[in-house]
Amino acid sequence: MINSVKMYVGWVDLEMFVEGRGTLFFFMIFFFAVYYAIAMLAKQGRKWDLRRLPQLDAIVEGIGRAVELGRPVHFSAGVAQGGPGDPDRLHAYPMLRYIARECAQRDCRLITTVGRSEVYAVLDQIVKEAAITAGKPEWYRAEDVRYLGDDQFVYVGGVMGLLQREKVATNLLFGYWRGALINALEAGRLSGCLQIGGIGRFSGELGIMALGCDYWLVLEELIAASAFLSEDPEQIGTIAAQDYIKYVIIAISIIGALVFTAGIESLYKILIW
Amino acid sequence: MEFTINWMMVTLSVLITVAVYSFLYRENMAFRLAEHVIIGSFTGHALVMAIKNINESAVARVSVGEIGYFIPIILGVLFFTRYIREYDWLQRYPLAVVIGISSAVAARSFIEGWIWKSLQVTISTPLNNLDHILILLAMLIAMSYFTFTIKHTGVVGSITRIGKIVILLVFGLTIPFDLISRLGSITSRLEWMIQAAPYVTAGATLLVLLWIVYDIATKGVTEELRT
Amino acid sequence: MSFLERIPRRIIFLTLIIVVVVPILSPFPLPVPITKNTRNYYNIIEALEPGSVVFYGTSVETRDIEAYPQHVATLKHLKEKKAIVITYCFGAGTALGQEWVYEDAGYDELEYGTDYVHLGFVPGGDATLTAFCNDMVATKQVDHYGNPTATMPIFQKVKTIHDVDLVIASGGGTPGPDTYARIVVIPYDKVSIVQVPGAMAAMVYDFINLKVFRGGVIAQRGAVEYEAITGHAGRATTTFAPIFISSIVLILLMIFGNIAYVSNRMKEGQ
Amino acid sequence: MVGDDEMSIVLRRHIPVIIVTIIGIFLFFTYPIDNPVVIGTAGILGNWAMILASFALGIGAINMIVIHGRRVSEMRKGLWEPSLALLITMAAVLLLGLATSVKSDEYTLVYDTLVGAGRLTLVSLRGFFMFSAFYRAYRARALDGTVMLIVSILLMMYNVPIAELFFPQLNVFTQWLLDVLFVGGERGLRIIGGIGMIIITFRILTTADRSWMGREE
Repeated sequence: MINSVKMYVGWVDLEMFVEGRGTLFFFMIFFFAVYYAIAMLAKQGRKWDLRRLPQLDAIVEGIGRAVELGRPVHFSAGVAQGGPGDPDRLHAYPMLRYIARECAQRDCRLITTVGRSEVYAVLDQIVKEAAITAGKPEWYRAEDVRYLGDDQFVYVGGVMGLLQREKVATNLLFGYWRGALINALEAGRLSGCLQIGGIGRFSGELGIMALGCDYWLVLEELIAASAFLSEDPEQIGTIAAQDYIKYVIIAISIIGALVFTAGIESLYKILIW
Repeated sequence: MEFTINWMMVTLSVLITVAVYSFLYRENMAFRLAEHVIIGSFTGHALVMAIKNINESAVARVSVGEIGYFIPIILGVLFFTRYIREYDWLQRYPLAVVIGISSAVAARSFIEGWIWKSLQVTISTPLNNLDHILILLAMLIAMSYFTFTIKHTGVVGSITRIGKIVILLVFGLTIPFDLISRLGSITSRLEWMIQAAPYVTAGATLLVLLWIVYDIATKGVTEELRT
Repeated sequence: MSFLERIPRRIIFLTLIIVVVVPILSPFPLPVPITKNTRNYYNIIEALEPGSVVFYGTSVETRDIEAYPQHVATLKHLKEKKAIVITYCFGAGTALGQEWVYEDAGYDELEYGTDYVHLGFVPGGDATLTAFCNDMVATKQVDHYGNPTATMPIFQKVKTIHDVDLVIASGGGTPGPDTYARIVVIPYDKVSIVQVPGAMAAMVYDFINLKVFRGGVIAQRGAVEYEAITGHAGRATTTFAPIFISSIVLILLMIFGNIAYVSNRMKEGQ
Repeated sequence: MVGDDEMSIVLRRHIPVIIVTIIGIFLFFTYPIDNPVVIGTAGILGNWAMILASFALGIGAINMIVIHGRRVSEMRKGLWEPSLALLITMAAVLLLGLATSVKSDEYTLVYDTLVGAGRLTLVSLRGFFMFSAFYRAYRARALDGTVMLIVSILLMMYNVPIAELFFPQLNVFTQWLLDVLFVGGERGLRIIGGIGMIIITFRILTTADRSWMGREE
């Protein structure tokens, strides 16, 4: 272990790190460097041919179904636990902007609900702006962006009632979902909705989503989907960054495991320094 | 059976419980009332806690002298500018602060808790027996499913195909654990209802059953009931 | 045959209500085989000599059907083994819950301060637990009931974590079992066992594989098994019957539902 | 006045985005730094977020009052009664909470009756819906669905003592699945989850994703 001798590497005083998070600091810098390099490349127009996600076409198809049936689409941005900036909530904003614009153009009623007040403030702006850019400011109805209570199950109770009362045709469950997900999914199934959902965080609800939804986007698929829907070349470029970081981690895992099996523990020591 | 306040409150909570359970048949006025009462009273509770929180952690600190806490109070008030037409962009400042805080605080715990810890465990398990090798393989194959820059065709396609199966296997192995505790919550809920107010429960359930029979009799077995 | 594939949801809900209500109205115990983790958990406590010290991280908030019966059965077993118990809680709610557990496990017959001590809520999470391991009395001067810990007979003998023979971790989230593992079990290499609700089972399997915890009572199933071995049929056993029957009914429904589904697809195929 | 126009664009769009970047980058990269000032600031910012959340709750409540108030005033059929109940109970709990302390017996009794019971019932509905989802959604469609179905049945027989009574070897296989494939697959998903969460956070910290702001101008 690097002992307490004052050791400087360039400008970094190695003493200033919390126990066990030294190498993590450099990994964070590396992670950001890879991301930023690819983002800049993408900004200058570099293109990657990325695998197309079928679930995105399902969303457009779902809105089409709602227009045919003349029934509303429901978009949820999740329950109360995560904050407005929680990484598992951030994918909801570009997706809602795309979906709201799509619904506005096709004159399809969109009901947006959320279980957290700050997020409600963001969603209201997004839906209003989508109506303006779609050229139909009067499509935006303040009553269709609803805040249903800062608790997971109080919120899902509202969603369950709403799905059946408003006869929702397509149920889009995104944002930060936890244990109450199964309630929303089965209430949607009871009222015959087409259900598309996404969870960005690793949690026990991934299986529930795979079980209850017709189309589901999990983990990095959802992060990539929200990049695709943002229609911003820089963000679409960052999907490639996701892959390159993955390749690096796969490399570290394989080399690390082999090296450790061979009895050399230095790589492990560096990692836990 | 003395009609104390307590008894009335227990009866009301049993009635709300039966109303919520009536959703299992279909959405109806009883469920709608219960749903709106729950949402309304919870928001009232949340407002009480919010006011208490603002007093204790902001106003109290400022009065004691920590001037720094004046900033969140001003930012908090800026939230309400959204109702003034030409100044509604001011609400972006409190949102920016909150989004900056909650995104970074969560992200930094993910990079350590999920990526770094997993990497540390992966490279500290020696590949000396088949199980450890399979654990590493399962991990890498599951990760391969989430690649976008490679086309999932040919050899890569078969690997990602197995990757999806491993992922669904993990899903299949997480859900049943939850099922047992969920079934447990039904048991404890029905147990509470039966023990707290047996007559009210019996009466309310009978009422719901009669209403279901009446509903089916008048509307016939609709398509919705067949799903 | 096609009916089996498309049983309407309302019928499924109705069967579940019946399957749950009937055992509640007339409860009956069940023969439960014992799994490996519960067996190891039992053996480690059974191997304790009288007077050995147990550091017990508790996590009971209500009389639920998972954590509460696990804690009551464990304490009854420790009482039989005449072990000295020190309970430590991460939450104020769990400190209150632990009072009922002591009552229901019959600990009011024992002598408080010599046979067991309830330290109650210790705020500060990781940092305080680390300090506590080095010097118990200095970190927690006053126990849950307000008595000073320095003068207690237990703490004349037990000063630091080294004087503890067994660590029992429990909890439904963070701080929880992984906190005890990271701060108490791994650094001081203590003999340790764990008890968790079902939702936390996946997280604990990793630790059991790494032999950090040598035994585990997991979910209500584990509680029912442990109550069976120790012979104290508690709340877990009486409320497990509805789950046991509904699980069997569900497995049958899933199997036959899919058989009907596959056979219908084949019929349509021809 | 051109200056005035530029100034408003900077105020409206650039400064909020820069605030997110500054706070985000600071909190993210100082996580491993063991410096009391840094940790102290992180704590203070955490308190700020909590205070702002309390303020924002007012907006949520106003939204609710406006929507349900309009339903009552327009006497919408089948909707105005529940909306009226919502407004009355919200006011009742709010006034009672302000009048007596949150820990008083009356308040907890009212809260448990109006919210506690109903909320716990919604929690228990998860059991019903999972039960029916297991039956209806678990279909042996293609290989993936079959794998998930078989594995779940195996685990259910492992959890509830069915396998033990009839065919104990099944549990050995299930235990192996849990110890090997599950641990490996879960670790892979955990890493993937981590990568996704950090990439999407970087997208907002490097001002690439500004959709949270709504209007672009």
